[in-house]
Amino acid sequence: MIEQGRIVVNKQILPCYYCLEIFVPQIAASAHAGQFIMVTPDMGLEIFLKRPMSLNRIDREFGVISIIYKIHGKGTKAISELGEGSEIEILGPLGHGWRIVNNCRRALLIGGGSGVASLLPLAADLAAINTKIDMLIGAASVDELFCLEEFSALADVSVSTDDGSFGVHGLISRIFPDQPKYDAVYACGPRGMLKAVQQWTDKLNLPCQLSLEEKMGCGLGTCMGCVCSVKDENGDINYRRVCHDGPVFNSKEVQL
Amino acid sequence: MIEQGRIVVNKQILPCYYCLEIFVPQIAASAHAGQFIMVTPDMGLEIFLKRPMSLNRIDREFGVISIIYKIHGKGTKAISELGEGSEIEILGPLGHGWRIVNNCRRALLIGGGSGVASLLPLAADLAAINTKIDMLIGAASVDELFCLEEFSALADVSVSTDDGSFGVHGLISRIFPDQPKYDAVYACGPRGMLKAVQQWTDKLNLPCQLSLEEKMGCGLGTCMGCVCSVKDENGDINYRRVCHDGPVFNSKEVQL
Amino acid sequence: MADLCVNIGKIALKNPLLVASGTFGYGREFADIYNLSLLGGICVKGTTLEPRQGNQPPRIVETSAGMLNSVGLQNPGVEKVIAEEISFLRQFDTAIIINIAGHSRDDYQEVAARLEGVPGIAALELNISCPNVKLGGMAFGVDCVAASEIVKVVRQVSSLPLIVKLSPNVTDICAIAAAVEEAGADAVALVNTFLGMAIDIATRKPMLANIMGGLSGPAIKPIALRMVYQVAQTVSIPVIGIGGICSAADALEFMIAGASAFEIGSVNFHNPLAAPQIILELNNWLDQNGITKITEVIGTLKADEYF
Amino acid sequence: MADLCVNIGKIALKNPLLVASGTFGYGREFADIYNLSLLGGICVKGTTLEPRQGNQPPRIVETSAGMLNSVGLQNPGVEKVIAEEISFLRQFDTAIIINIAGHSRDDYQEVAARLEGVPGIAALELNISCPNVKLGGMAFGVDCVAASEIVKVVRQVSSLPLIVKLSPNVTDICAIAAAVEEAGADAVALVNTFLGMAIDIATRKPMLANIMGGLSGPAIKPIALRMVYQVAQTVSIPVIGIGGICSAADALEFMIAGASAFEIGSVNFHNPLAAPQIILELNNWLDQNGITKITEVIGTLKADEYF
Ligand SMILES: Cc1cc2nc3c(=O)[nH]c(=O)nc-3n(C[C@H](O)[C@H](O)[C@H](O)COP(=O)(O)OP(=O)(O)OC[C@H]3O[C@@H](n4cnc5c(N)ncnc54)[C@H](O)[C@@H]3O)c2cc1C
Ligand SMILES: Cc1cc2nc3c(=O)[nH]c(=O)nc-3n(C[C@H](O)[C@H](O)[C@H](O)COP(=O)(O)OP(=O)(O)OC[C@H]3O[C@@H](n4cnc5c(N)ncnc54)[C@H](O)[C@@H]3O)c2cc1C
Ligand SMILES: Cc1cc2nc3c(=O)[nH]c(=O)nc-3n(C[C@H](O)[C@H](O)[C@H](O)COP(=O)(O)O)c2cc1C
Ligand SMILES: Cc1cc2nc3c(=O)[nH]c(=O)nc-3n(C[C@H](O)[C@H](O)[C@H](O)COP(=O)(O)O)c2cc1C
Ligand code: FES
Ligand code: FES
Repeated sequence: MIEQGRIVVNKQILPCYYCLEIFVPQIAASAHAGQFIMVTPDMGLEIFLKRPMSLNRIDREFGVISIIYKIHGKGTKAISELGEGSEIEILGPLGHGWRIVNNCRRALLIGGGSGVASLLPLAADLAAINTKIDMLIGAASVDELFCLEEFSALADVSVSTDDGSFGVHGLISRIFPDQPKYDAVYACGPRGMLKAVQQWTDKLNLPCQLSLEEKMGCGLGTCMGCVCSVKDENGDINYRRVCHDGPVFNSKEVQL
Repeated sequence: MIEQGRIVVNKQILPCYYCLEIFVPQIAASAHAGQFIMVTPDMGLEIFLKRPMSLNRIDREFGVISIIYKIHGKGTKAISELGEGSEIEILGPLGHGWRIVNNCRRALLIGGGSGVASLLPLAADLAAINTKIDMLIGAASVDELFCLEEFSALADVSVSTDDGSFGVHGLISRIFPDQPKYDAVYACGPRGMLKAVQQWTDKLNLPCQLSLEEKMGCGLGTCMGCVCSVKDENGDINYRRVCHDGPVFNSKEVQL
Repeated sequence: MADLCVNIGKIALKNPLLVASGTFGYGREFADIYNLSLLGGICVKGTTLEPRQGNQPPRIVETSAGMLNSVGLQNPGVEKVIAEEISFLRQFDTAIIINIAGHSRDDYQEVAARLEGVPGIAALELNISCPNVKLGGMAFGVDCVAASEIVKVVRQVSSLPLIVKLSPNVTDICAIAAAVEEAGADAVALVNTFLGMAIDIATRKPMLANIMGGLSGPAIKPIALRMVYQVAQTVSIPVIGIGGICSAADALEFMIAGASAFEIGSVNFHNPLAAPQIILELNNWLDQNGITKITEVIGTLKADEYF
Repeated sequence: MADLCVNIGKIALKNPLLVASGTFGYGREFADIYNLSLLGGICVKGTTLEPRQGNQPPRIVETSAGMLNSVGLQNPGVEKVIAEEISFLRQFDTAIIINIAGHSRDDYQEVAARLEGVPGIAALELNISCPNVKLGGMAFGVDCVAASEIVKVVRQVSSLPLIVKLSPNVTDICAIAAAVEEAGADAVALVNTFLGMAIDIATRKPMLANIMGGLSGPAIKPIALRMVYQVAQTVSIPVIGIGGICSAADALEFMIAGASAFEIGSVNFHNPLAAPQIILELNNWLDQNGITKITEVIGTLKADEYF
């Protein structure tokens, strides 16, 4: 759906990260953890495609959603300049989000970089059904760690940073748990991290869901622009749309 | 010259007109009446060409220039949204402005629409040498009349409006004076008005200068985009650049 | 309310707005956003004989006022399109145009043959911009003979109006248009995308896995409009204008240049409500200008009388 | 400080940035803004045998991320260019490239003959996109035979390096590039503008008095880059990339695709300081990436190894 929203908050929260909160009651009412929205910074036709952004907070009561974003190029730069109080058109909620598995007693959430954002509403949903949550967060440095408090209230959090400025020094794979007994593993982050998670969960035969990113044209499922390779029931590999069939895929099926 | 300026004022002064004041001390120091600047609303590459705007006020003391502009399309729309205090790149002063003829005792200034803007610094210059100024202003309606007070302090002003909402009802040619004894006539406005002025001054053999508008690429004289037809000394008609050889031309020479 | 009806030969459209192939899928996703019966017509995603996987991702890059795509005709194949998609689209009161593609003459003919007699199809749109395998990968659409042969073989098996969609990557688009008219096309649609590319300077890799892709969007509008103007003066069959249309004003430029209808493509991504908005704006513009029928606008460029 | 020197065959440039013909006049106006000796080179306005009035105004329209122009080669003629302009430009330490144009083979040859021996010229750039009067207005640049004949007749009278500037309005730009290489060109420069148009819907008149004009600016960059990539793989003479370059990143795309140098055109209007800024940015990029010579970047596209 397309909803004309109002920007409630648009502020820098860390040297590289911004938080955008938007009043879009209809989208908030129907959104689920792991879904995303398409955001248009209004710069005329120069920024021609909308930018996909994961939902970081879904506040159905107040009709507000939020995203956490990094300035990457001109689109996110323009989004960062949108004024609080101004109007913004939001397309969403889009895609198929995280699936809560039946009887989920223990879950492991693994987030890298901006991928951490989409795990927060999942953690909230899991906590609401009393799942015990372990959470691994990987970041380039302490300056790129966000939502730590929020996660800590819901999960047992471990952190790694590439530069050692917080938590364990090194890649997130260094903090993969030794005795992993989980009903579900959920991961979102850079492709390299997703590959490591996929290998690790494959080896241990842990059920795992991965949230992918791909360049998008429409975000709706019409343009066939955003595909990834997915193995179907017969073992055939087909291109599936990240925006429509994902962004969350079963780790056993998706080819990274 | 290119100067990084600061916006001092950017406000709506009439339903259709805005005033933009910019602190650009170097440009202000060297600008003359009848010259123009090129303004870039910073919208990335979507608004690709700079917009030409006549100088309406040149305040050398405070280093400020101003323009008065109408929202016409997306460029002027974007200019109207520039915030006070923000930076803006200005290219100027450009072109050859009004020429003050020797011993100018009586002058007639004729302005139509936004063309009125560029006559204000001319009136100031003429008043400074004690020229007696008559001024004719034509506008679509009273809602499009600006600088009336400023002109009235320097000149004897008559007004016509297309809809009769102020002054004489009808085209500005209806208020062309009957007994015209002028050392110089200066006119700026829509092409139709300039044609009427040209015919009238030709018939009466009054020396007249016309300020022209044309679509511009560079504003500098390099692209050959903005030409008009001008008759040279030998009677040959050549294309001359409005931005570089004009915008002010001798009415005897320019072909409208 | 102005009269927005136009005819593309035998095809009567309730308004001149068609959504362009490849930017609207088979309509399902947009049907959730607005009523598809608002549209003049829908050109479905390029459909081939067999299902097609398309190209390796990434397939999309944004460019200045435009985008590149190298989707490569991913589609479920004509049989599935007939069974699942056309039956879905039939419920809407709009012209359903099936865009077809192939790597050989026989491919086109066979797809058209399968579609013959399927209820609810208003026309076929022949996308002749695909690489011609027999001709060494050169597209059919850049060669007059190859282009007209496609039209002829399809004509043999199809009773539907044939719209030939032209590639702009040619020296002389009028020659191709004239050739397909001669071969029996009922209309031409132009333009398809311009072959382009983009490079990631950090990795020195192409931004598209396929290296090159098709450029669309407002960036190409001036070239597309020029081609439509030239072709409209060359052929006597109706011309459908395509390329960078984002507003009613853009659409009117194409109609004034000679297009009887127009397609909107990439703008559906920029603004998913573009189609209903443009139809509304068109109607308002006609009303404001006292024009009762949109057909009065077609081909009215005052090219001679400049001043 | 990285080494920005590049060679276009025999022409040594202090850096790969040239300003494109028609967007820089004869340098006088920009000389008031920055020191022209900063530039790798200057391609002057298209120069013809006789003075040329050019086309009727309006000649300029802005389009999405670009512009159309129909200046039509207004210039004072080769003799005045020699007497007044080249003598002015000689004072700067930069390569002066004279862009020449004509309506017939003889025109080109005669202009080149007049320029032979004039001191201070680094090369001739043959603009073969002009309408060929004998060929019925079709540009020389769209026909291999006509294009190579121009090169041959100019070669007969000129000892200067010859850069042939190619038109993008063709089906197969590689064929034209190969033909002019074969005919003796020392380098090719591409692309010139794309033929386009725009219409004022209020008056139903073309926005350009000439109806059609040339599209330039960032809008065309993806197509230009694709053509440069294709041509660089086809010919063995140096390729100069042109089309929508607005930043060092854009320029690097062209160099990675295979261009030895590049020209910036319309961006000189968008940002008159573009040239010195891009040179500075190029240097910074090379330094930041630990590349000591810009020549190491040329033609390094990793086209095969996608993932
Ligand atoms: C499902 C999904 C969810 C995402 N959620 C977040 C989030 O919560 N926070 C966040 O900071 N970022 C997120 N991203 C990445 C974000 O979309 C890109 O950083 C953003 O589009 C970059 O735009 P730009 O104009 O700043 O960069 P540019 O590089 O100028 O963008 C150019 C083009 O590339 C596309 N693009 C660039 N990077 C990516 C990318 N990583 N994924 C997809 N398209 C890309 C842009 O959308 C645009 O079309 C998500 C991406 C996807 C696909
Ligand atoms: C020397 C000169 C002085 C001017 N002074 C003033 C002034 O003081 N106040 C004022 O309101 N306007 C003035 N104009 C007109 C002003 O430049 C245009 O209204 C403005 O460029 C429109 O831009 P836009 O993006 O809003 O409109 P659009 O129609 O979107 O512009 C599209 C293109 O057309 C050009 N264009 C449109 N109208 C004109 C025009 N009348 N003249 C030249 N180019 C045009 C634009 O620059 C742009 O390149 C002047 C024009 C010239 C040539
Ligand atoms: C993602 C995408 C996929 C496309 N797929 C097809 C296709 O399958 N068949 C076809 O004829 N044209 C296809 N096109 C071309 C469009 O139908 C249209 O001709 C082109 O995009 C120009 O119009 P626009 O500038 O309005 O987008 C595709 C375009 C895009 C952007
Ligand atoms: C106003 C204008 C005038 C031009 N005149 C010439 C010319 O005289 N000779 C020529 O070879 N190219 C001419 N060109 C083409 C440019 O040199 C360049 O090839 C083209 O603009 C594409 O580059 P760009 O996108 O960087 O502008 C002209 C371009 C513009 C915009
Ligand atoms: S972005 Fe268009 S199908 Fe996914
Ligand atoms: S606008 Fe370029 S020469 Fe006048």
